[in-house]
Amino acid sequence: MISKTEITAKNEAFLRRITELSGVSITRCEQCGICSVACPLVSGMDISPAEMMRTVQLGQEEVTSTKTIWVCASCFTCTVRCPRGLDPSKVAEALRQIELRKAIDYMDISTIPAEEMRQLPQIALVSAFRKLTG
Amino acid sequence: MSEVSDGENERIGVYVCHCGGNISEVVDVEAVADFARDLPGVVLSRTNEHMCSELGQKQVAEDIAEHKLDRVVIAACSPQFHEKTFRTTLSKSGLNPFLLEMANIREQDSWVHHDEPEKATQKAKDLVAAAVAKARFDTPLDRRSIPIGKRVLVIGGGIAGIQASLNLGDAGFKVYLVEKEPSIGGKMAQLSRTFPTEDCSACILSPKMADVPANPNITLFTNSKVESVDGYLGNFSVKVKQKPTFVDPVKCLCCGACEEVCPVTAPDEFEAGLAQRKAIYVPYDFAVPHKYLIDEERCLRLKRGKDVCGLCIKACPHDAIDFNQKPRTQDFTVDTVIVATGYDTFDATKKKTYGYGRFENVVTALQMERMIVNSVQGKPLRKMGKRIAFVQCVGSRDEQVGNEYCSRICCMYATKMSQLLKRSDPSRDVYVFYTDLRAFGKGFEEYYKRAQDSGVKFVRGRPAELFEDPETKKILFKVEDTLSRQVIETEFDLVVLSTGLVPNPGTKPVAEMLKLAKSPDGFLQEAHPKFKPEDTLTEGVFLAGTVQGPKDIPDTVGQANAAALRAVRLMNQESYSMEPLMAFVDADSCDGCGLCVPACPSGAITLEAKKARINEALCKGCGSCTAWCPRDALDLHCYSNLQLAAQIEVALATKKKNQQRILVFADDMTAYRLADNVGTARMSYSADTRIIKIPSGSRVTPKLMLEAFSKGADGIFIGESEKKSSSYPHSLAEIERNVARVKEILTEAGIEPERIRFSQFVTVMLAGFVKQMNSLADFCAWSGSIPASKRKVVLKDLGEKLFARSGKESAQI
Amino acid sequence: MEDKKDIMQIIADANKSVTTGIDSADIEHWVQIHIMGRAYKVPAGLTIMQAMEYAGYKFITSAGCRAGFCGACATMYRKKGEYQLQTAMACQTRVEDGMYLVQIPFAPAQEAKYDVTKESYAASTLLEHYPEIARCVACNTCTKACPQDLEVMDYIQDALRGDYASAAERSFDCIMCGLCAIRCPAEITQFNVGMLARRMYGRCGMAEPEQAKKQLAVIAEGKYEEDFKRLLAADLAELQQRYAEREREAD
Amino acid sequence: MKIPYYPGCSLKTTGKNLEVSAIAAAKTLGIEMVEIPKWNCCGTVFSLTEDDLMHHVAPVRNLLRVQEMSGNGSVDTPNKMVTLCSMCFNTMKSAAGRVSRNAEDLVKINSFMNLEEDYKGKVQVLHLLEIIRDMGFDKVKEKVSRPLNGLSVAPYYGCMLLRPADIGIDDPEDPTIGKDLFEALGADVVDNPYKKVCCGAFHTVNDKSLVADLGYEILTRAQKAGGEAITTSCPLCAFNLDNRQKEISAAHPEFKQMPVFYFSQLMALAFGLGEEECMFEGNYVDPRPLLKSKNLL
Repeated sequence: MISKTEITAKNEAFLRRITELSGVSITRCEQCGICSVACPLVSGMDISPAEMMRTVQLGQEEVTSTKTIWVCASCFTCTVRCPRGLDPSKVAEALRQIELRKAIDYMDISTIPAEEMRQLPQIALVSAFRKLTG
Repeated sequence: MSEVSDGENERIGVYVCHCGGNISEVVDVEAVADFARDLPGVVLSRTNEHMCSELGQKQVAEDIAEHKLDRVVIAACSPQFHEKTFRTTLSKSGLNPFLLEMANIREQDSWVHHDEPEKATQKAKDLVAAAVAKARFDTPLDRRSIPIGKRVLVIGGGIAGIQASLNLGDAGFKVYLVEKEPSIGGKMAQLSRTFPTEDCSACILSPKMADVPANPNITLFTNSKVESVDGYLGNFSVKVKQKPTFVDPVKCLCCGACEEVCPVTAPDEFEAGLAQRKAIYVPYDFAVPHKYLIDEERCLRLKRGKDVCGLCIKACPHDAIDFNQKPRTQDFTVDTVIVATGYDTFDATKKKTYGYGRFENVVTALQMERMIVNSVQGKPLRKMGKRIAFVQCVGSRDEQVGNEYCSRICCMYATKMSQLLKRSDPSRDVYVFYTDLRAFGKGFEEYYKRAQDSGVKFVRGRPAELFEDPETKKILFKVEDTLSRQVIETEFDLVVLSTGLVPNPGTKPVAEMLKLAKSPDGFLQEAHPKFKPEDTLTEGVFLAGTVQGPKDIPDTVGQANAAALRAVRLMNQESYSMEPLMAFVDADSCDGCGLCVPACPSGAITLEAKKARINEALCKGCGSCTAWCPRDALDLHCYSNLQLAAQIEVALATKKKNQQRILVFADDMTAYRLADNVGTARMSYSADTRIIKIPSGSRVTPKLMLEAFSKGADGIFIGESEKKSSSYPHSLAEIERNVARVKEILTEAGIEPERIRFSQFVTVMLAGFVKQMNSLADFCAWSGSIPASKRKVVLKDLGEKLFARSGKESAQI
Repeated sequence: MEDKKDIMQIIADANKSVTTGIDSADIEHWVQIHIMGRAYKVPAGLTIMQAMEYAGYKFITSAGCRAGFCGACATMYRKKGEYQLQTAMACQTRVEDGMYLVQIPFAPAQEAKYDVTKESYAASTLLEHYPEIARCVACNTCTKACPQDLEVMDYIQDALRGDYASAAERSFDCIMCGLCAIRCPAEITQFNVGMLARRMYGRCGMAEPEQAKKQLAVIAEGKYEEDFKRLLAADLAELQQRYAEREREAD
Repeated sequence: MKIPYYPGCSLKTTGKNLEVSAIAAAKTLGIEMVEIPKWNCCGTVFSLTEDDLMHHVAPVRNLLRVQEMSGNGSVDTPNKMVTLCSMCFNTMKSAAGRVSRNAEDLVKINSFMNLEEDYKGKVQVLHLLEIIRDMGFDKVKEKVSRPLNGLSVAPYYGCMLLRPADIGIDDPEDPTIGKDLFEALGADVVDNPYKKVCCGAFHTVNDKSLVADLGYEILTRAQKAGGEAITTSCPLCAFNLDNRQKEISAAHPEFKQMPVFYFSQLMALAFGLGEEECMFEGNYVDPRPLLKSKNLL
């Protein structure tokens, strides 16, 4: 089914919010798709990074409920490849922050198995908590 | 030119316009006229409903006759609308047109301060007073005149240079065409077909190439470089250096015997490196001149000494080989110059993720052009395979490689080559991976449709990285089809990189010699993007073809024709007349220190008999030299030191206690017009501002700024054109330097350095202008007034503060 | 209208400062403080705890040793004209004019379940029980909050990298008041982490002290058996008397 | 050269073999790494939102310690610091860049920290590999007493050493620093087309299989290219590529496990340092059989 969508002032406000938060001129994305195929984690995403950029351009807040924003590992491959000099990894971070600042955690730190806890380097935990908990 | 006026005994008429209420509904025009009547030098002051009307102009003419006015001040709208009108009025009345001043009390007063009529009236008085003060020092000026002949230098022998040269030669002008390669023809000679008509590129170009040496008015230098160009419009002296070919062109009959015996091979440039040639070679079949030459870099004898090799000497039946040839230098003088140095293709090895140079099955578009030509001729340069992909925007629209711009032609050449490939072998799979397919030209969209009909598949998405299968050597990549949102993973026999156009590195020295500016994309900047796309800011120098920016063949030819016409337009006059806006020297004050000489970006200042001299043909009137003169000997007509000082003084004279004044120096080209636009939009900003028009922010010397502070200015703002669209691109650096010095001195005096600011503008940054004005006014209000004690010290030992360091610099010159 | 005014008056009166206790004439200096938003005039020089009692508050909890050791009387306050939120022990801090304050009865924190005798002496043990220490942003707010002037942030950092010795030493004087945890933006319960670190360090990291070894031997020999027996047999009156007569260190 | 050294948390635990071998190898080259006193966790990832200053406090606090060291003469490289862990390097350098470019941020962070000394925004964050490159790989070659002849190494760079471009220490698309180093050590260097691909980073905490998939690609590509071992400079990459080989093997029974070295371990080995400095026992896949087969142990 083709879904219908409206574009309203609310969409504009969301775009503005993400633009401010990320510092990325999101409206400049020209949808070349390079970020999508540069991304090493794209196969685990529900929408591609380029689609994420497009959805934010259109101001559709639903993007915050995609898996994509949490799968992004901020590896910056898109950053060094974007022909427009944009930074989708910052956009993903801004979208994560929107959720995390509502005190919605993406991972439950109390469920990490003790055995894993004994092996993991601290940087794994620190970065996971930074990226996935508010 | 006459001397500067002494500013005494003038008879000035002041006219304050109602502008049908536009002004008078806010400003008390009668009060302004009354105020003006008492200003020094003013003999009459009137108001008028519409100054620009027949009646208004008639009034001025009558007053000039009756009251023997020798200066006129019109307080009305912006000078951009009616300055010309009133200058004509003055001319007709027998007054020199440059004895007119205008006070902009509409766009820069009544329209921006409509909510504060009292302040607006005060501001109008100050603006009129400033105009009167300036008028007192107005001098009668003449437009400049330069003799001009009919000789032209064309640099670059590609299609643009050829077209311009042929036009000029046919029209009877003397043309010197200089090409650095051994043949003219440029990149067009290498192309397969031209889009969208699919003419054979070589077939349509070669007759034009042949016409060049046949034209008696064209002197052709191939294998040559322009060593130097000095001078100016009507008098450019040129030095050209021609490399030796080591083959006597008269004796050589192109039999090819030498080539057969030559033991050295080298990549063939014409075949884009896909074939080999010998060290002695003819560039290509239809090269002009069509003669053998020896590649200095490759020839064993030239590299290792005269006992080596020499096989070609023995083989030549006509005794044409001459290893004793030396480089030749030619000097001549021309009146105008056309720069047609063209482009280079983007070096695909810089796009590392695409593996060009590492993967054998990744080629550039130019290589594909050659592959197509050669396979049509039945001697393919290499295997193409069945699956061929074109990857668009390689080196274009890519900030990762520093090229922001669109190269314009790649979409269409890929559309062309892809369908040529598909049509010649329909069993091939040909794909074009693109972001936007730009089919902007005449017949292009139709041509794109033809490619789609032919079965070429266009996919909207670009790969990020290409991989080579280590065994099959096929090229693998992923691409997101951004229309269907699917990631495609695919494999090709051959990938063609649609490389973009970049500035030709050979242009750089030429641009430096001719003092041509670059636009942000690195190509040369035209004088005006709409109305002077072939002109440069150097008078008499024109651009043709891709040196100015990427373009296709029809646009290149069109611009070459236009550049030729622009050159003819100048050369067909016997002399050339220029505005009087230019620097002049007070020879009595000049001590010949020479600081100003390197400061001039146009090279208009020379030292003669220990005095600075301005070359009137070269001076563009920016005024930045004035800041470099420790003795105020350098000055600028229309904006003289005396005039600016007087304007500053009176603009501050009416300031009362607890009031503040911000002086805004606005460059004529942008900031002043921007301020007008703000008025037209009826926006408003602090009424404490007083705008003073200048040709460029670099005209405001540190001394003038400091005088302003000493006389009561609370803040100074300098508005300047954005660098890329400025007539004076060097000015920003000058302003930065001047402002930095002033800031130092203010800081030493205990005055907040933030009181002086400058900004680059474009004429549409209305909100930005308002914000900047208010921000400075707020800052000054917040900081409070500057104590008189601090104001006093800013001018102390000024010469030393400003020129102590420069003095050392001058000693080195 | 008249009725309404009365109601307003009642509300206004209810919000007026309350001064209680001894005759105001006897007191030379007065300060005004705000306890949970309500203004009180209290004599200058009192501790926060004394001032609250002067104002009529009764401590049935959150008051222990009254000597700055037990950590029960955690307090937060702001001084007049300052934006900083200060933390202190109510029994140790004197009131100042214009102070706004509140008692923190308890810092909610779940103590991890562990058995020190069975835990591995590895860096990961602390993380395993308190993974949230990896959320520390090094903002140092905990250190600023600590009434004992401990380097709380630094001991959490020690804990994160598994430096038990340093964590134990830096947290040694912790009185478990919980103020660090209340202020922590990363929601770490520092005092519990410190406790675990000290326990682990004490068990696995420190050499066993000589005198403790000796004393344990003495106990094992049965030197105190008689005393214990006597105590266990004593009645309440005797125990009360013995408590009153016990040897005490000077306050 | 005496330079302030920021270890980072993991180098005291799972990445101890990186720290020990690097300090020893650096010492051989005349670089004395002086541990910064009272350093704190840098946060490991640079916060990417414009308005978030809180997460830059931690790295700036460390930079301030370096500034203090520069002032008290305990090092001879004023306002410079060295890191070993790629993540710390990236976070610290990014934060140093942000506050040096943005005076307002610096003021806010300083006033938040509210310490006696303000951070002045001048510290330059370096990775040990950069320092070695600047010294010249010839100098490295001079110190080699046990050339790694016959050992085929595939350098792996990961993300944080290369990207973003203004932070990375090498060309983000065509890094060569590892190749140059290991060639100087005498090893055979093979090119792994996946040398720049992310290892999955922190997803190792909540999505092991994702990390194992990436690790499988990275390792098998290196093997296909002829690599017998790969190298890294990051304890998280090391964990994901080394320890997670257990998970990779479970998912791909045909997968052959391969050693993952820290660059510094190979340096220490080639410099002839002992097992205590090389600390191979800290690696999950034991590299010693491979090294023995090459007569390097």
